[in-house]
Amino acid sequence: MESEKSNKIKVVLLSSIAEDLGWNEKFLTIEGTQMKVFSVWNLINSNLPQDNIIVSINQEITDMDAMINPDDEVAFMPMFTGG
Amino acid sequence: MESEKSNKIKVVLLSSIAEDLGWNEKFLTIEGTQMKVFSVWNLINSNLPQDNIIVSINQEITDMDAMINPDDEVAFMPMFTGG
Amino acid sequence: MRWHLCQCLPVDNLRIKFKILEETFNPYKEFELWEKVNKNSANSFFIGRVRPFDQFGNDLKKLEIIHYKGMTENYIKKYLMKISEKQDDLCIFLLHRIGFIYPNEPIILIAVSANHRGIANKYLQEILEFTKYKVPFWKKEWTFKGSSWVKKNTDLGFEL
Amino acid sequence: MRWHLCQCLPVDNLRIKFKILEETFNPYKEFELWEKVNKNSANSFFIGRVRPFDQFGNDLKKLEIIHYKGMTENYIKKYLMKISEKQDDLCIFLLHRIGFIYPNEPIILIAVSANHRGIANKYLQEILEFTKYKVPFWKKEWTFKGSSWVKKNTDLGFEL
Repeated sequence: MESEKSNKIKVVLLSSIAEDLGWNEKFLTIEGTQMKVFSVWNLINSNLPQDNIIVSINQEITDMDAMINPDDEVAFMPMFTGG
Repeated sequence: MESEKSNKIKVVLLSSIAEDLGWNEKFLTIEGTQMKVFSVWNLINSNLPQDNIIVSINQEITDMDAMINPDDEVAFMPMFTGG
Repeated sequence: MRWHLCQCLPVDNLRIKFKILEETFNPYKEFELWEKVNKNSANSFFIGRVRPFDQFGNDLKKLEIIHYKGMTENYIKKYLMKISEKQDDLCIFLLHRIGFIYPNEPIILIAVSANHRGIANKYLQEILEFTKYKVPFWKKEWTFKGSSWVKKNTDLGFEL
Repeated sequence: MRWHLCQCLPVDNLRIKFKILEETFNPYKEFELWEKVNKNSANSFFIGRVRPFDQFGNDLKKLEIIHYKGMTENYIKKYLMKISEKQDDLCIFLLHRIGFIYPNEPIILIAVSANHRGIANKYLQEILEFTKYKVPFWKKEWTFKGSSWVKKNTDLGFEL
């Protein structure tokens, strides 16, 4: 049974992606119970190249095809350059 | 022209070889102008196995077939175990 | 073999110590403190320091490192726990800076001890590559003209 | 690249420092002193300490290391000079004990710095293997029952 109420996810941007889009985190309301990471990426941004973007759901690295549930935290980040 | 006077070489033993033979260094008088390292080894010792013995002439590693000249320093040592 | 029991400072009772630091540190003091409680015979250490130049060769004012709070710590912890299970004598110590770091200040410290030199060196290098490529850290270089994110890690300096 | 100029303590004006020591030393103080004059970004260190057991598993009283005075120094020096010529940013520091060394005291210290971590780690390991297998040093283990020469070096701890 589909719930009619809208649901929130937290979107986190890091490093150059946060700087390019001008924000660090945002709560988004998603329709239905799930959506693909890729759909969130499209929702927040239509210009940045998708190559070499690392994505995580609830701080676990995953890919653009993974599904996000309500209350999840999804993050988009560039390649790591630490150490 | 062969010289009739005898010539001296210095023989150095190291580590377990010095301990096995009971001395650290000795001057030996050699007949003629040259002799093989192997001959010196035989001269000083007839019991120790020759395997894995490192030899040097004037502190440069060489082998049992190398020739020793008067005033040279020849040394016999076991495998290195430093570091 | 009695000396397999390592007395490292424990994190969750393991032979692991790591920390993400917002302030600079003295790596020698850290090594000394760490090795005091660690009786292994082979001890390998690494210190990475900030180069005084940026990726384009300009004078560097400072380096900035950011992390993804929570995720970064968890990734390091899980990885170090996995490594420490491979050898029961391994002790691991990792410090990584975040925030602003000035030329020649340390960014990263790694210490690994074991009963064999090969083991200590091998895992030190694995941990170093891991922190460069698999952990959420990002570097931004500040010069006297502006700033830019580092796009690519420095290489090993030779072909493998 | 200006940071290729290394300011190591010079031996014969080279980027090499080494010494054979008859007394114990504090490796952290040595590292600190060495790195102060050395502005490379990648710094690899190794400390080898005396195990508290001999090769047969008995309690060790002390380790004795002897060298072939003159030859040992020359072999190390020639080798380190050859290594330092391979990379113009390499700085190398080597200390090796001789005489009596007690459990947990340092036998060997190696420090190598370069502009790339891979280079520093690679040459540190090469120098360590070199001092184990190619330099005239010999170890004798003293227990409370007697003494015996070490016949074979400890292995790396894993198969290459």
